[in-house]
Amino acid sequence: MPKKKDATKIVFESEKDVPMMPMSLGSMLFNKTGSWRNIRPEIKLEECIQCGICWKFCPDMSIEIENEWPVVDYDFCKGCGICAEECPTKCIVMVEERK
Amino acid sequence: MPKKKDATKIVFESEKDVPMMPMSLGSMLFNKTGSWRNIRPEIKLEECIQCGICWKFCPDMSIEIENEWPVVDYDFCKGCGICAEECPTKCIVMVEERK
Amino acid sequence: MKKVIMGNHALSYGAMLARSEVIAAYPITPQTQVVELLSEMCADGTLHAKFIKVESEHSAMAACIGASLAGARTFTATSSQGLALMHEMLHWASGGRHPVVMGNINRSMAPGWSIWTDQNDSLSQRDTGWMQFYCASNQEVLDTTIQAFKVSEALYIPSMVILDAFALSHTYEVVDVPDQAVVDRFLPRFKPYARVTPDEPHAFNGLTGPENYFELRYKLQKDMERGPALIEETGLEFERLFGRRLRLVDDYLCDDAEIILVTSGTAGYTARVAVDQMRKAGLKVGNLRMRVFRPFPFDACRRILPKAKKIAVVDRNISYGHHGMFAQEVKSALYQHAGHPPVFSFIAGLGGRDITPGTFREVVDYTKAHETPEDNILWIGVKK
Amino acid sequence: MKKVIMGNHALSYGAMLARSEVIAAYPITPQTQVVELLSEMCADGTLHAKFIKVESEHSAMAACIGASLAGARTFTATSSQGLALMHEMLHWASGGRHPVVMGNINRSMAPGWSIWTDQNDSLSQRDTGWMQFYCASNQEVLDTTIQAFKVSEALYIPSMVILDAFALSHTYEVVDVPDQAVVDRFLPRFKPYARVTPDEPHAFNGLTGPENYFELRYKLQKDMERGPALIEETGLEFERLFGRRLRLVDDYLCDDAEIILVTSGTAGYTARVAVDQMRKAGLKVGNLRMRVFRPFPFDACRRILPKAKKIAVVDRNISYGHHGMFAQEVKSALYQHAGHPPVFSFIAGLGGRDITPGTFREVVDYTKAHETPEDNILWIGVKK
Amino acid sequence: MIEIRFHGRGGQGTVVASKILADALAKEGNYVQAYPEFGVERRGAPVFSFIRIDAKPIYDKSRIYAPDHVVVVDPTLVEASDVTEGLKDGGWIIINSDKPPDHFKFPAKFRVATVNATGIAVKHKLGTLAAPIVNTAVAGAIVRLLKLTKLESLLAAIKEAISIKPEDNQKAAAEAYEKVAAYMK
Amino acid sequence: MIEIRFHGRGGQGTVVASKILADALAKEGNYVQAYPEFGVERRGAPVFSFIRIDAKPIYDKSRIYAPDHVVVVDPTLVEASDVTEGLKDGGWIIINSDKPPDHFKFPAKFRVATVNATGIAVKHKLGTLAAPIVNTAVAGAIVRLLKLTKLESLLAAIKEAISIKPEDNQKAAAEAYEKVAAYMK
Amino acid sequence: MKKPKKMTMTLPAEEYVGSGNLACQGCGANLALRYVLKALGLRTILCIPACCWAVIDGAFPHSCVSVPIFHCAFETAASSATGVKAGLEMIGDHETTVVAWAGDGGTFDIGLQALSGAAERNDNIIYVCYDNEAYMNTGIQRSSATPYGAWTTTTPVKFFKDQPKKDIDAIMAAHSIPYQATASIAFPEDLIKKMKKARDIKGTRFFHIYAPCPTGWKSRPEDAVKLARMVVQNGIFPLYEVEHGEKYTLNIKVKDKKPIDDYFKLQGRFRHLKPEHLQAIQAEVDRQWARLLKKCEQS
Amino acid sequence: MKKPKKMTMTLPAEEYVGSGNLACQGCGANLALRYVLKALGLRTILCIPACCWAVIDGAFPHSCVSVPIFHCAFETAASSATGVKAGLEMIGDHETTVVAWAGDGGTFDIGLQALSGAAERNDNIIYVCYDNEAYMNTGIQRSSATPYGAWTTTTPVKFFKDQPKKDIDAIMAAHSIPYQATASIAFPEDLIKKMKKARDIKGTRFFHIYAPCPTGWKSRPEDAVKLARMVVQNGIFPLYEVEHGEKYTLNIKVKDKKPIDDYFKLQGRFRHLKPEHLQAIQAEVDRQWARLLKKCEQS
Ligand SMILES: Cc1ncc(C[n+]2csc(CCOP(=O)(O)OP(=O)(O)O)c2C)c(N)n1
Ligand SMILES: Cc1ncc(C[n+]2csc(CCOP(=O)(O)OP(=O)(O)O)c2C)c(N)n1
Ligand code: SF4
Ligand code: SF4
Ligand code: SF4
Ligand code: SF4
Ligand code: SF4
Ligand code: SF4
Ligand SMILES: [Mg+2]
Ligand SMILES: [Mg+2]
Repeated sequence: MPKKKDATKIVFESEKDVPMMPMSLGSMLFNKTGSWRNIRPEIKLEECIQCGICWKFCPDMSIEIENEWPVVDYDFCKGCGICAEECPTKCIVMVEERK
Repeated sequence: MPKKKDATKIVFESEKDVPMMPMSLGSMLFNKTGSWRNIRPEIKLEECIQCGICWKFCPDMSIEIENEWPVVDYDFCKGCGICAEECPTKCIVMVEERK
Repeated sequence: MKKVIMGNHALSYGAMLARSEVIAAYPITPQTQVVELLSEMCADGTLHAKFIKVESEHSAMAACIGASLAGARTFTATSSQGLALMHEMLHWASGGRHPVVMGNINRSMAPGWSIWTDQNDSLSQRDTGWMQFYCASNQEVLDTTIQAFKVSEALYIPSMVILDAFALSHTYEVVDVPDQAVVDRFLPRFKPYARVTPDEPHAFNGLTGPENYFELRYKLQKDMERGPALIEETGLEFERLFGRRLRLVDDYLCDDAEIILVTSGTAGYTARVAVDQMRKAGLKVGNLRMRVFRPFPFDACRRILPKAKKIAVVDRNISYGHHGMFAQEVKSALYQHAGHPPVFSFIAGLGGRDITPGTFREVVDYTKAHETPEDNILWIGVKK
Repeated sequence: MKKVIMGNHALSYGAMLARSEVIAAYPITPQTQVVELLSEMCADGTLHAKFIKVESEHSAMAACIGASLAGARTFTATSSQGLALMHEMLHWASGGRHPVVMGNINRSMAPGWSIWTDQNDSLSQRDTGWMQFYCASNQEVLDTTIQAFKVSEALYIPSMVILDAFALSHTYEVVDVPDQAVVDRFLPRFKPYARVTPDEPHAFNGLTGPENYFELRYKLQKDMERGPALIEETGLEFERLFGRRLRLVDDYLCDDAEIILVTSGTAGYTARVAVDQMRKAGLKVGNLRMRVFRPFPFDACRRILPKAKKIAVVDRNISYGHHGMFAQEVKSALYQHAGHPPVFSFIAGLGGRDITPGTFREVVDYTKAHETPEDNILWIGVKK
Repeated sequence: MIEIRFHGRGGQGTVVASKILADALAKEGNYVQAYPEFGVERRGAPVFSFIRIDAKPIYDKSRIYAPDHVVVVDPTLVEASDVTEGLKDGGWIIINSDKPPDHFKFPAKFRVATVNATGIAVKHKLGTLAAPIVNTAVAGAIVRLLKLTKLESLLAAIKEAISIKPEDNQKAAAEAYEKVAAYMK
Repeated sequence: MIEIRFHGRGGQGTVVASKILADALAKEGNYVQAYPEFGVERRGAPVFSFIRIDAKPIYDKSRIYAPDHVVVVDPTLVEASDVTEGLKDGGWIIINSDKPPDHFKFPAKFRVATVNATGIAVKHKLGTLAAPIVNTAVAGAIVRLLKLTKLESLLAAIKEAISIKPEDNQKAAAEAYEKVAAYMK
Repeated sequence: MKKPKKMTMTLPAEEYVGSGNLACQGCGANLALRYVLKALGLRTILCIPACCWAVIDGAFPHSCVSVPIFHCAFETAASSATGVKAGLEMIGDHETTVVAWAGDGGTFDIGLQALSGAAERNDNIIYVCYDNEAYMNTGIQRSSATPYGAWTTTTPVKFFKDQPKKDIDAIMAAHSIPYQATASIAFPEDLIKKMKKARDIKGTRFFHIYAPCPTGWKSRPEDAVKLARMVVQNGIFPLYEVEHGEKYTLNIKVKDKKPIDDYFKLQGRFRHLKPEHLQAIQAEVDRQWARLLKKCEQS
Repeated sequence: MKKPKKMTMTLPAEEYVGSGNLACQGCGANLALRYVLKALGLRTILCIPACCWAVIDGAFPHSCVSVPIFHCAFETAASSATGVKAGLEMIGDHETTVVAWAGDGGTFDIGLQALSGAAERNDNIIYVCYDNEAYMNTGIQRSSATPYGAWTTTTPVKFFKDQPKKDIDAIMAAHSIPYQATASIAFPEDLIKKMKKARDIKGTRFFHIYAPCPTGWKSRPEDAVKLARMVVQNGIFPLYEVEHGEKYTLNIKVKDKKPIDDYFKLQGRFRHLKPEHLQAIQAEVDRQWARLLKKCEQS
């Protein structure tokens, strides 16, 4: 479903472009929810034991796993702090967002 | 509520007589359901033990008790036969309605 | 093949011949025989369909919408209170563009409880975006049901096939039941342009902001406006296959009429009888029976009605605080129009009070006797 | 006492000052603040009422009807889907003559989900026998709520007090909150002519055959027809007590207007701004804001509108398959009328698309430029 | 156009009589309209049903107020109700009864016929003794008396419409058809 | 008529700032109209609110597209969004920030002022450190800068409208009222 | 004639349901209301949704019942009663008992949500469901109270109802309402005793009354009471009460539980069932019966 | 940097809920659907009535979820799903799992009747209720799932909710559906295991998922998972499954049941409660916990 992967917001030019039915044609990836964040998670990988718990509990699919290590996707991370709260080694710290 | 006792069917002459709301003003006693009957209960009082069961189970309040004896009100008795069925001494018989 | 059947069964046969695939319905007098026969047909395999015996009409329409979105042809039937309980879902079916077809037996709205006919139940759904067909005979009920599927599925707009309580629903008439093969030619399988499926995932009917909603609804109206032509067209195709023409309106002796009656439902046929009687008596009266109310047949009305000196609309319904709904819409349709005869707005037969040929003679007597109506509403048959 | 409050709270204050005794309501955006404030008022004793936190709007209206029949003054509030879910019970409230008062926040009907304003929700209830008041300011919301109780209880017909989503419901404005003592003078305790009680047992709303139903409904319409005069009357009494006149329609510069705009709701106030602008530019434009839609103000329309050369109705609603509902009913109201200016039927602002002074300038530009409308519907602001 | 009113009791399926008649008449290209009383039916309570018959399409959908003939399916109704209400002069009053017509006192402007449909039904074991099903017998009598259609059409209609004991029902209809002849002048 | 647009974040209760302003102005017989963005608000997400002020009744119920001034309640929004959209020439851009106005680059046709509402709020212990409540301070600055009303009215309005720590809020408003003066030419 | 000894009357003498009503011959629903009103008396208001009783009562402007009735919409028995009760309270009537009187369809199906809502709020009403196991007023269509195996017009013989009867009593018990009970028209003394008990309890009270329907069950009118007795004695419809959703008490102790066959034989709606069906049903009845006894012991 | 050892992943890796969605920070409902779709995969259709998820998904023409969604009317989650399933069957798709995905309001209140109807018909759908204990999408109004004592905008502090939470699980058990289970977002492995089990069962299946709502509970976003864990460990929301309404199995065995206090302290909606309230609540929790254990033993 290539449509779904499309990260750009769909804006219709005219009613002709609008489908007949109210139906989705694109994903929500254009909506960079990172801008909602007031505090940001930072991972101290040296203390990370790769337990995957942060990934498991991130409500916004914003912990990615890059060659076996957890990486925060700041484009979408809303800064809820669950990862830091749940991290067994407390190696994720929430810091004031410096936008 | 004298209205309720009134046995005559209420027929309105004009919309002026009709109340504003759909509400009852009279009883159903004008409706002589005895005419529905195809079989009629007859009580052989000599065998009656005055147990009151026929009165208890008549769905149409058509067994009346007159000086301690059961009497069928043929104006309304629909002829269901429950009284006869339930009478312990079988002293109620259902006979062909001779209208 | 000719059968003597009741109007409710004419609906069932229509749904069966249309090869309805999902039926979700809830019983209500005077509609029950529709679903009873359909559940028998499903039981004995005459009809290969899923019959969902829902717990309310609201769920009936919800289930029909879901099934329609999944790509199935869906049918239901109801009446009065049941139709009213569906109201929210009626908006849903049209707004979501789900071409459900529903039979509705016209029954007066409670309270007080009434099981007898008038049109307030279906006409108070006139703003929900459904097409509305008013039938006058059991034959028309059956034929219209089949036509409704064709039109609905072409426009992605749901349809209501409407018949009077008892006067049609429980009345046996001779009906020519078309044979399946020919119906299949008229009405091929339902192939929606989009459906809910993992094969091509879409989210349907979701949150729609002010920047898009207007356009979606504009489309709905534009497709509604395609309706009248399409109904005439499919009505002609139907005639070619079955020999019976299905039109927007059924005009009887209107060309030279000085007074044209505007009628609908079974009263629309009874009116013909009155017209014949009055014609014999030398009165130039005609009858325009409106078979379709939504989409409103503007052109037909504007073509036919202005010929008359006076128009007498007989409504078996009322919009409280305004007047009869057919009268109201006929007036607004003719408003801009050149020739612009006075419209007399009569109301008769609410709550199942009988409408007879005499009713129409009374209507015409009044209309003849007055230049213009003395009141917004002229009541016929109220015990004043 | 002056307060800056949102439209939803204006409704709550209205219900509170009217001393509502039973409130049954269910939350829905954008109505929630109405019930939230009312439940607080019940909690802290500001309002002595039973608040029934029902499980659906259908039950909300059912409970209100029951309470009203028991002799209590009842209030509820809802919007869009919730109003639609009540549909069956709306018929019930009017047919049973239960003077419930309800606030409705105009919100577009799903699907797609919309929480933004248009009038299709309330206007698709136009045939249910309720009175309908369309408000343009928070002050009017509060005042109208109080007036609605008075009129409803005099006629035994329920009322809907209607306001636009967000533009009023969530917008803070300065509102003069009248004091209780004076309101009590205007609106004495509810003393129904019949109620359900063992002290005088009646069965209400039961089975009603064709021999009686028609007369009951005739009475309902006749009482509806008493509405306009009564609304003007109570509106004057209200003015004597509170200094604010409540009228059927709010006509602005219509006397010498060549083009009269027909508007309602908040758009009816925005139109005034446009009128002022156009007057400055030398255009003779007026604005008729319809405050009451049911009972339809026939006389007011027939008195004011024919003065104009052209009438431009701007509908924030549509009856699919016909056209805008205000336009439709204005036409039918003027149909019989002598002076008979062309009516232009515009549709704008569906699904919450904003209606601005510019919208009305566009409307007037078109109307000026054309002798008669080129189409049944003239769309403003659709991205074509 | 001929209009007939049936007087029966709830549970007797009076409408079936008119329905069968309709079937039979339709077979010969007639237009028919048959309907029960509009409303609540209760077992034992007096009810009506109606039928309209015509050679051309029937547009009148209003109810029947002045029937050409009436059929009294349940004899007890002759006293219980006014069976002649609205009945046109010269109209037949066809009564299911073992009595001869002159047993019933009616104004001379009406014609009376009786047929012992109950007896016939019982004889052919239709329904139960307590509640015999008399519709087909009644229909047979009507067809003959009013010369509405050929017996064959009626029998054919019965065959199609009646699932339980079609043959016996046909026999009953035929027998009634014969027996009623007596009254035809 | 004056129209002001507020830029804030969901959860900051930006509408409260405009509401308090409205209360204050109403006290002096002004007509006001204050409304939040029409739609779904999410904590942290950028949101607007609006206010209209006039000496005579306000009939325009349409939304505000060309504000006379804008107020940026959350400084991070200066980059995150185009705060000048539709802003009228000569309009004030009032930013909650500890930076001086010239720290922000805007076209010369706009006037810029900053007030450290966050600092003031924190100082008066309004809200939490993580989420200080800056509305009253912001309001103080606006009132002074735009000469909308007397400080007293604002303080009175705060007293009535704010249930938690009314006094501290009043202090915050007053302090902002003073501090912002600097930028007035 | 024998000298009159006193007539035995095991029920209150007063009648509040009048003759001339429109119930069929031998209608169980008719008896059900007759008994309930004998228990509750005149200071009672009935809220009756669409159901046979909406017809039995008679047509405007008539009514066969001596207490006031609010005929309400089909799905609103509970919410209407709640509203009436609230209204009465506000105008100062704290004494009148408000009863929602609905059929099984109006209770198990279309009215369930309103009932559940009232129960959750513990609204101060008595809800009575008279159960004739189908939509009778509309001509015998299946409801979720229709038992497994039964014919109705929407569950034709070829396609008879293949789901068990919805267990409304367990559903209501899950709401932990102060009082609920089952009852049968064959045991009016038990019914009246429990109804009087319920009247004096505050909060939502629920009754489930078994009310045979000769018309819909294709049974003989005279068997109505008999069937209502058999169904208790064979354990298909035990008579018990539940307090606060937990305390179960068996009211009619059945010593030797009867087999179900005779009960089924008397009803046309079951005529098509084969012995194996009946065996299966018997097994399920026994299982449920055991479960109930357990619940009663344990509480 | 340390040489990468394998990252532990106890859940399926695929994501079917996308970022950019409109859920609040720390939304439990968001996690709930994420886990459910990990269990069910792509051949799934969701029927979502009005609820927070109708917004989370995003606005037309966008959607954050990779499986098809039918956004349906508030009260129609079950009936819409039933309809979709029937439609699929008729056009020959017998494989796709149809899921009704509703909040507690759409399940306990306005959608209960449709759910009960589907359960009675044993329609072949999975019904999932994510429970955040109030109407959140409309701004925190009480639902019948709101626990005793909680503040909501319609149960103000002075007048906090004084009815217990409706026991939807007992109600569904009373429907004897083939499978039902409770779950919590703090125990995704358990949730996914049960959801996979349910997928392969035919008939009506019901899930009740505990999904904390920081916005509505006035709790800290980072506590969402913690709260969902505590509520299981203190026995307020035990994780168990029920088969055919009778066979109860406790899935997460809690050895030392924790007191409820900490759980309440973390939530602003309970701030007003006094110690005596908490004691009363604790007592009720213990009682219900005991009842549940008994049910599990006995089956
Ligand atoms: C919304 C709605 N749907 C359907 C009906 C039609 N209806 C009236 S009574 C009834 C059946 C009632 O069944 P039940 O509650 O079991 O009572 P019973 O007739 O068996 O006594 C139905 C389906 C209605 N009145 N309203
Ligand atoms: C008929 C109807 N009534 C009311 C609403 C308004 N409404 C939308 S979502 C919602 C609350 C949903 O609560 P819940 O089901 O618990 O889901 P949540 O929002 O908590 O996720 C309400 C009341 C509606 N959409 N339709
Ligand atoms: S939870 Fe902590 S330890 Fe575990 S993977 Fe994430 S960062 Fe590493
Ligand atoms: S802060 Fe929340 S959203 Fe951001 S990565 Fe951690 S869990 Fe995910
Ligand atoms: S039941 Fe029989 S014995 Fe008993 S009182 Fe009646 S008639 Fe007499
Ligand atoms: S036959 Fe039936 S109605 Fe007549 S008295 Fe006996 S029980 Fe009553
Ligand atoms: S159908 Fe059954 S319940 Fe209804 S009135 Fe007749 S016997 Fe009673
Ligand atoms: S309100 Fe609660 S449930 Fe809804 S999105 Fe926000 S956090 Fe999730
Ligand atoms: Mg029933
Ligand atoms: Mg919720």
